[in-house]
Amino acid sequence: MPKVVLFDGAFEPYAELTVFESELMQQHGTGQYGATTSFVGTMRDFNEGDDVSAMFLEHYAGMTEKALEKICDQAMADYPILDCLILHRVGEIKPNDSIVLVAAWSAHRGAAFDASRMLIEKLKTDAPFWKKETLNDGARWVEKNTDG
Amino acid sequence: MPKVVLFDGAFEPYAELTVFESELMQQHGTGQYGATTSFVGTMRDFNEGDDVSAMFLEHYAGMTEKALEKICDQAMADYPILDCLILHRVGEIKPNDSIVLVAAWSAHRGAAFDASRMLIEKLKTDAPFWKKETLNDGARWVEKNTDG
Amino acid sequence: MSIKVLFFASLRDEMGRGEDDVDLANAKSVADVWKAVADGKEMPSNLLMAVNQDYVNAEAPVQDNDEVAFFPPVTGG
Amino acid sequence: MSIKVLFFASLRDEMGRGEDDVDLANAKSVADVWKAVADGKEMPSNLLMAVNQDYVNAEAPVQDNDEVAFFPPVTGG
Repeated sequence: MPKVVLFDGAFEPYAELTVFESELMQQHGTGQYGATTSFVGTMRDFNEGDDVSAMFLEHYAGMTEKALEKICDQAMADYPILDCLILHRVGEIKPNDSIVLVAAWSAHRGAAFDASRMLIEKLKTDAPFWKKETLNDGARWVEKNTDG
Repeated sequence: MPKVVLFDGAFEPYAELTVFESELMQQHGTGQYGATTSFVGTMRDFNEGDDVSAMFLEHYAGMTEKALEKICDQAMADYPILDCLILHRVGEIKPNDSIVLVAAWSAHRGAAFDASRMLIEKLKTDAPFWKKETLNDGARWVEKNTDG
Repeated sequence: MSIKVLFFASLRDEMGRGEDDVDLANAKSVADVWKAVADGKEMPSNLLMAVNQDYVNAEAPVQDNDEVAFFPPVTGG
Repeated sequence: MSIKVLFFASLRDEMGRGEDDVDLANAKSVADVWKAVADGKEMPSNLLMAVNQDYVNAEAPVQDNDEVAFFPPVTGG
């Protein structure tokens, strides 16, 4: 079953993946998937030519979770995947912190790649999150995401 | 710097990713990548309609490592990525064991996705590994990989 | 008709508030709600809107007790 | 001319051996090496070949002390 979690503090994407996989195994038994693709977005310390020392990730509590669940449901409907996972950070974050993890499990690699790509692209256009960057001389809202 | 490792025994892909990322950070400093994409291939317990209870992964010691290093070099040349990683199991393996991990780190997600897709596709056509499956009634060499 | 209005991110900064509970007699659509709360500001062409936490467009109808949210393009991930 | 020949996977099973050290006087190419060791078997159309651990085609030249490997399509990953 798809899982969506918002973290108001640091999370370890690969530890979380490991935990989710053991849940998957309890649910479906061993040997049910052959391909897992994951994407992790990490905070850089530069953007559009400026140093960024910190970031605040605002979200719309309630709608954000709902939007992420819809994205998972769509991935499950559109691709032959066994399951998928979306984790996202909110609140105050620092360079090198993980911002987002998306992952998909499937029998074959094509579906796993396509589904996790779709999860992150759809998250970037649909999920109500907004980044505010702290620069040396103030703060600015990020106006739009870079293209995938 | 790209890393290639063959494991003659079980390996934990996400633990290895975490270790490689701390090496990356020591090498490049924090905040240098924004996107990590990884693919993990896991042994299923079914293939082409048959139950598969175990598998042997043969390789060409020396050439296999060389082929994987070439694939990494090509990924570094063809995509704007910071680094990449290929781990592969050899020898006797069991369902649910990890067979392969490929991963790529980049400033942006497009390059990370494209590079890790390329790494696994190229590995599937170029790297000298051969799978022999143990079935209920004997063993068989896998004749070709499924399409990506 | 009682409507809860929410603004997020840069739009909240511009509007000077994140939340507004308004009582609108004649609002039929999300666009009417915007007019009532936006202090004469034109609707930005890239504005996103949601009613009860589902995306809608400006023509979407509103009802008593709806939660109507306005926000700029999202930048998560 | 001394050549180390390697067979892998199903081809090793077919050839009945994984390794062969051969002394070939007149072998010029990988195809000549195949002829000398394959007991009359035609080269399979999907056969892969390597000289000193680099992929080559059947026309590639061979030299004294080369390692020449023959194997079926690879199935890793």
